[in-house]
Amino acid sequence: MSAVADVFSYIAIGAGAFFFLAGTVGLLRFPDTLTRLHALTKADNLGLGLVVLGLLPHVDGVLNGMKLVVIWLLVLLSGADAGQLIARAARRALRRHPPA
Amino acid sequence: MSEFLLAAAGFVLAMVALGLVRVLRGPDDADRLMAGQLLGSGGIAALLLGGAAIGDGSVVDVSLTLALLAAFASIAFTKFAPGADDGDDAATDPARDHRADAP
Amino acid sequence: MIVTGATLFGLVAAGLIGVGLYGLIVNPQPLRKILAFNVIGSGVFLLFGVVARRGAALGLGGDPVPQALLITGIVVAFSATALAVTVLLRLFEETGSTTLASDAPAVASEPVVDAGTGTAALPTRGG
Amino acid sequence: MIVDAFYAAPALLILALGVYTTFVRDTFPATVGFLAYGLLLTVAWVQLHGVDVALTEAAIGGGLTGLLLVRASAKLRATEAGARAQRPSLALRLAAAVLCGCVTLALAITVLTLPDPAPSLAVEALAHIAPTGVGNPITAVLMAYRAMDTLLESIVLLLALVGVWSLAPDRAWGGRPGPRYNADPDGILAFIARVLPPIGIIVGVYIFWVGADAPGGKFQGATIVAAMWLLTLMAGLSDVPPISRRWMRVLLVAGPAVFIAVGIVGVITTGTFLAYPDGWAKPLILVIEFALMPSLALTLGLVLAGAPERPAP
Repeated sequence: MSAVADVFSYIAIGAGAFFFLAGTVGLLRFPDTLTRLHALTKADNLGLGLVVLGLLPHVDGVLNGMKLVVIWLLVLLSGADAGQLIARAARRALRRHPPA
Repeated sequence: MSEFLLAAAGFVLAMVALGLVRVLRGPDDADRLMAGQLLGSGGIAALLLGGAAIGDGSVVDVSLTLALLAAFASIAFTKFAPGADDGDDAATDPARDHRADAP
Repeated sequence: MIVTGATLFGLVAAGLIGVGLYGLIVNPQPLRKILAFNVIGSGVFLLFGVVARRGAALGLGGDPVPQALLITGIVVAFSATALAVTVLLRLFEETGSTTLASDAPAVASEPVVDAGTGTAALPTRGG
Repeated sequence: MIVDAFYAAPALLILALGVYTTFVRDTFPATVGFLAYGLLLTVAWVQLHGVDVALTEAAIGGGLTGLLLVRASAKLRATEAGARAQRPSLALRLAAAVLCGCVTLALAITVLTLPDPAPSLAVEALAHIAPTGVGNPITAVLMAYRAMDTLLESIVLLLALVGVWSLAPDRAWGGRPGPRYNADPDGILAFIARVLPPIGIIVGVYIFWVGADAPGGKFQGATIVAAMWLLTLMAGLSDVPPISRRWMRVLLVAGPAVFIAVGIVGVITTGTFLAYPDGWAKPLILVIEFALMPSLALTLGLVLAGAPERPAP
């Protein structure tokens, strides 16, 4: 049982770490603000989500598990919001000085 | 297991730290904000992983606080970012609104 | 490992205090001086945290007395920062500028955050 | 090796961000750098086993100070170019660099020569914790051994608020602090300002409540609650009441007043200010904390709301 849980954790956390890697690479390598935002939101949502998923089998108590899920939901919520607002700011910046 | 968790925490932290190069390079302030946002969620992930590795449950509370305040901060920063003041959410002038919800 | 970790943070704290002090003296913008003051502050807090960490005993991760003082310190530093920023914003509203310099050539003012308080008492109009 | 990197990476990043924040040309990137800096400090505090401090840093260092600085930088943006022109002379910068280098060197030497074994009050703190009835030694320090510090801290916060208010222009005295923010009621900002505060208030009260036995406490909890209030202000969903409101002033001083009253009870019963009579420590600490929490939340929120700008009707 615990071996299964461990394997599950390895896979999920590994995948989460991969999404952080992907998000960083995207943030550094993608050509413009909006595509970089796309990469960022994947790291935010899936990276942290998979890490939380991988940690869930190891928490003791329902309350701690709920806290983990709430943390993920909060980051989802603020990520979606901040993404919107950042995209708007980027669009305004684009209007002010359009690319040549 | 805990070795793996610590390694994962270090890896995630290193990744988002690399993303901080965007703070340095910009070019727009939006890019800087994005690097901050990534550092926020990556920092939370690293804290959760590190906390699970050392078996300290109270680190989850730190992550919870961080998640809330990071949401608060990212909203404040996008609201007051340069160029954000020509939109729908600008502050009105101080004198205008003292009629609002007066008793 | 524990001790090396703590020592590393101690060295970083020493560096932060130096960097912040430099910014406080050299940067002419008051808001940046306030920021630099906060960098110094966190450096001092980190030093304190290193002392607390080294005092770990009886299963506690650190000496609780300096840690409690740190919490007090962070809150007090925040209230000082808030007051300084408000003074600065009022100075800007009154005079339309935020300069700390009088007519004399620009000289860095006293390296304390209260530099803002001092100037607000005698706003040099258009100074 | 990777484990070592986990310890070293935040430390070096903090230093790098401190340098960036201090030297970058524009103020807005500096505030973003400072926000990231606060976040990494939170990680550093966890690594230094100061989870209570990490909570405080996460709440105050990142969130509230960030709002304060970024808002000010937005208002002062027009003055930046002019102020930059007043850069001090090369000689002065060199002198400052030498001075700061010496300070850093002296501190580094001190760090490397700290006494070993380190002096510690941990043993003392744990030895006397049972009569206080709390399980978290840091709370015991804050509320019992050094309760005077905490009392003065809450008064300092109140004094900062008095200072902020006293900056009001004469016409606005007694009026509402700060500008009234307008936002699209169907917009994204208003949405999150409706969704987040209920969760945030629960989390704030939770952090306050666990402070007795685990990391947490009234300052951290109050900061979260204050942040949620400020969020609704920024979204234009609510407004700050005029500072002349009596109920507000009563609420502001209620916490410190109860604290002082308990201190005087100590004088009467045991002869020492802020000493708790035998067996009454836990209930009295609870009374103080319950009175202090709303006062602190309101004070923190109002300090951030700023000086009154709009005359009372």
